[in-house]
Amino acid sequence: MIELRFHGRGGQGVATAAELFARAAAYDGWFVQSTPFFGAERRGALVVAYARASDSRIWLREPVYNPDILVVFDQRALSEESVLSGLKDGCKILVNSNWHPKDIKASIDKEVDVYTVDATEISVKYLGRPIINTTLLGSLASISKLFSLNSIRRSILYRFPKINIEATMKAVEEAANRVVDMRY
Amino acid sequence: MVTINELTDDEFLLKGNSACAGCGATMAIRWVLKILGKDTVLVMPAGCVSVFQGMFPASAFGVPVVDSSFGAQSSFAAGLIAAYKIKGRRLKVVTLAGDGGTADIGLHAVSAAAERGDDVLYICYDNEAYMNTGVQRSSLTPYGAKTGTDPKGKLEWKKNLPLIMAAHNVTYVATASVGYPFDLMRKVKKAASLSGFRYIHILTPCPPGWGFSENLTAELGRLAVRCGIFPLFEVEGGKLTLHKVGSRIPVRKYLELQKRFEDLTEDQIQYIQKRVDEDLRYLEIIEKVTSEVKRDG
Amino acid sequence: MVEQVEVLTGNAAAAYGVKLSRAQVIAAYPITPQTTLVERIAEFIAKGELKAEYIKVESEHSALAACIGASLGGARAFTATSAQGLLLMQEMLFWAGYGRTPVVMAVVTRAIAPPWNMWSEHTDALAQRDTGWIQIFCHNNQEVLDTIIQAYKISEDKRVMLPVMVCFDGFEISHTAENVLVPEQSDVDSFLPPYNNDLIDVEKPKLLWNGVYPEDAFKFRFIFYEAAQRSLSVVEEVHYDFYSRFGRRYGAIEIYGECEPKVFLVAMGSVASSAKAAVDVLNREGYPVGLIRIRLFRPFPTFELQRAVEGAEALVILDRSLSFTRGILSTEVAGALYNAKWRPKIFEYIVGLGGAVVSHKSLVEAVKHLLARVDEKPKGVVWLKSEG
Amino acid sequence: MVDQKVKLFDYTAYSLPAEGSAGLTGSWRAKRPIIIEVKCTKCNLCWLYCPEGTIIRKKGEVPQIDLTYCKGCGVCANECPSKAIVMEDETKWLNK
Repeated sequence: MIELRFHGRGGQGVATAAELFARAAAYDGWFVQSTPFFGAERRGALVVAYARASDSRIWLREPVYNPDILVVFDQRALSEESVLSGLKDGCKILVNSNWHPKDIKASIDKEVDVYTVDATEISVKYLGRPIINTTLLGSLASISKLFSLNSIRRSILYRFPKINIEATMKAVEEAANRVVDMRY
Repeated sequence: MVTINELTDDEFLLKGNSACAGCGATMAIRWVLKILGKDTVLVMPAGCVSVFQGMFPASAFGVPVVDSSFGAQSSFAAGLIAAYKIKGRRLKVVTLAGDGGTADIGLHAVSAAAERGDDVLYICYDNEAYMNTGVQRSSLTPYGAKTGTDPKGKLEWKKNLPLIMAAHNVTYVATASVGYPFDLMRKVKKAASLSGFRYIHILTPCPPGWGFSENLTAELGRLAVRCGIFPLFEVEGGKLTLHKVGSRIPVRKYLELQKRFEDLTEDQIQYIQKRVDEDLRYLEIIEKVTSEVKRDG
Repeated sequence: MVEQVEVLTGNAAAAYGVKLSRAQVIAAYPITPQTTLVERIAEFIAKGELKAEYIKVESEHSALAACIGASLGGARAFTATSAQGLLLMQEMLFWAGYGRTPVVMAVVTRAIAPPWNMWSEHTDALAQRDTGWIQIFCHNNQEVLDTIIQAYKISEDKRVMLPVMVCFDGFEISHTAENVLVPEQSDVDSFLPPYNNDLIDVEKPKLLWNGVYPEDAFKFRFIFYEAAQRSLSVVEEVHYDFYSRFGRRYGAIEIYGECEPKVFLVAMGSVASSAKAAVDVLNREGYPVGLIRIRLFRPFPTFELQRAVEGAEALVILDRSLSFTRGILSTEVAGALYNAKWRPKIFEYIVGLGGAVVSHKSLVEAVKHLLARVDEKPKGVVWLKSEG
Repeated sequence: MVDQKVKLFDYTAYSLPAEGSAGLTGSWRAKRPIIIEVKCTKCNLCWLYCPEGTIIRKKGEVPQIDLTYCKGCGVCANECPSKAIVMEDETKWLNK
């Protein structure tokens, strides 16, 4: 079972990202689970959401304590103690940032793989404003290999039938290609 | 207009029920049901009516009735209406409740029903206190009236529920009194012909509760209107129409027949007279204003 | 029979269940965490996917009152609520129960205030165990969808005619998205015939629920009692019928775990789900532990429970509820086993109140801790604190 | 109309229409109304105002008061425009 944790600010669509991920993974045959943290989601306040993908029915009813993949919508959130709690070696951390992943890894003392992508810049280019959650899914597809871009498309359309899917997918594809792995 | 000859001989509130002799509520309900006829289902909460409706296995009603808990009548009715709408069944749903059931414990639901514009005729038989439980004060008990819970007389003025209901911009609101049966039945007939939320507030004097001799029920129904303490009016399409009924009489003539007012001081009687005159003046102004403003209701 | 895979939250699964059951009158008042359920239904109606009347009532008391009215009018009625809303309904709960109106309600369980707390706890639903409603607890989203459909079939069965509460945990199920198979409407239609009710008939006018003298009242309560008794077998029948059509097996009780257990965890709802994860870990490490998941809480499946526990040394009851000094599930289990041939020791644990996490690791640790001392006498209620 | 003694114990409790649901009026009445036929103009207002609906209207004839259920309230007497109804003390008929 793969466990993911999504972190960001209220209003950035963190919970939606977890759901979109889960649906996309389900389309590609996984048993999935996605849960928004049930705090009062005020704009700007730090929020978290959880997701899981497994090859058998998932029984867990608890937060993701030790994520396999950490998705961080806002680089500044990394300074929050809760974001990096329960971090284990081998965890893949995807950060929406224009930094090189090496510079972010420097401040993390665990044997983790950090990836960055500037989802803000990509989404502004294609959608005219920062749409972090759908865009980041492209990068997530590349580093997790849990679901295809086509499944993301179906998942986004299911949730947002009236969305400009072409422009959205352009951002997703670019984010999939331009995600930077710290080892390179 | 409704005339006596056009009224059916059918009785939908059956004789030999357990209501008190001279009960104003049964008087009014009998007329209401004669006008509405058999294709009617009543939704009734706790109150006098849920007592004189009879004990199992007998029902004093010749129409289907659903007893609801106290205060939930409008919501039970809303469910019935929705069911009949979706199932395409044509049946008049009528809520029948007392003053307490409507103005106090059920106000939240009757207001919601009015705001939703439920297709229901709401009849409030107002005997001005919780009579079923032995005369306790309700918000529609008049100022100065003695009840079990206001042994020295109520200090607050009677809440004007008909105007509150009218403020919901519903299809039709009317007040009526057992003292004027033909006026009452005309209004019920009119309301039955309309759709949407219609509210008729009927003064139903209560011999034991008000303390008057049981042959004067209709008489008091008239005096209440003529002395101005219970004015008759209709509100339709946002327009209020007052009914003048013969010459005005002093409130004293009405109050002195009732034990519930026997402890009133002279000052209190003066206060009631002044307040009744002001309230009538207030209604006349509303009548004038609303007659100028055209609203399609 | 093609079932479409969806990823739905528990609330969305419930809404699909309502839609597939062709509910006709929905009356509901919003309350977290139930809101996205009734919103989804409103969306189905707005999009013409569900032909129903949605009554926007002004309180939960009225929500259920309206459902009772609708049911009398022959329409299939639905409502949903949580904690405070459920408490505000209590007068109407008895009314629907004793009045025998087959309403189905989703209870998205939530802790009762004060203090304000919107996370899950089972006390709200379990505190209504005497109101005449059949109560079924679900532990994942597929089960929620399936149980709503089954609930109408149980509720409207002439031998039963009792309302049904379909309970599932707020957030841990209601807001958690999972894979859900959505049955075809035509298959559900053949499983669940339309509902009607002819109590209100102008040709044979009846006065419903007027006063009854004591001796007659006693008899009417017995009639209710007989229906409540019959409902246990009807529930089994409906489960089997559902299984034969949709291939998913549900029972009043579910036994989970690979081996002949020496110790059973006993739990409901999302706590049972976490318990399954714990049992998986324990069984992998060779511990003879299983789970008895109580799904049908009212009528309480005494006989099935007595049979299920045979051979076990101890029961570890995980109560996400509190009745003064004990968990409510524990009192029911203890009562059900009192006269049983085989009576394992009972260890009562209070877990997850107020929405506290019931992590599978904490359950694994607790069971291991207990197994070492299973022959000691149980020392009363233990509060299980959950760490990561 | 339903026979008082027949109790229908259906799955939920309801009752059926019946006159005299509270039993016969019997001792309920202190006075009884008597119609002075000669004074009666057959306007039927007594029939209208009777809270009990226990006055039987007859086309063009003097109405008949069904004393089985009359509670002796006297509203009819009070409302009769030609004062054709008088309330007599019930004891007068006691020994009959």
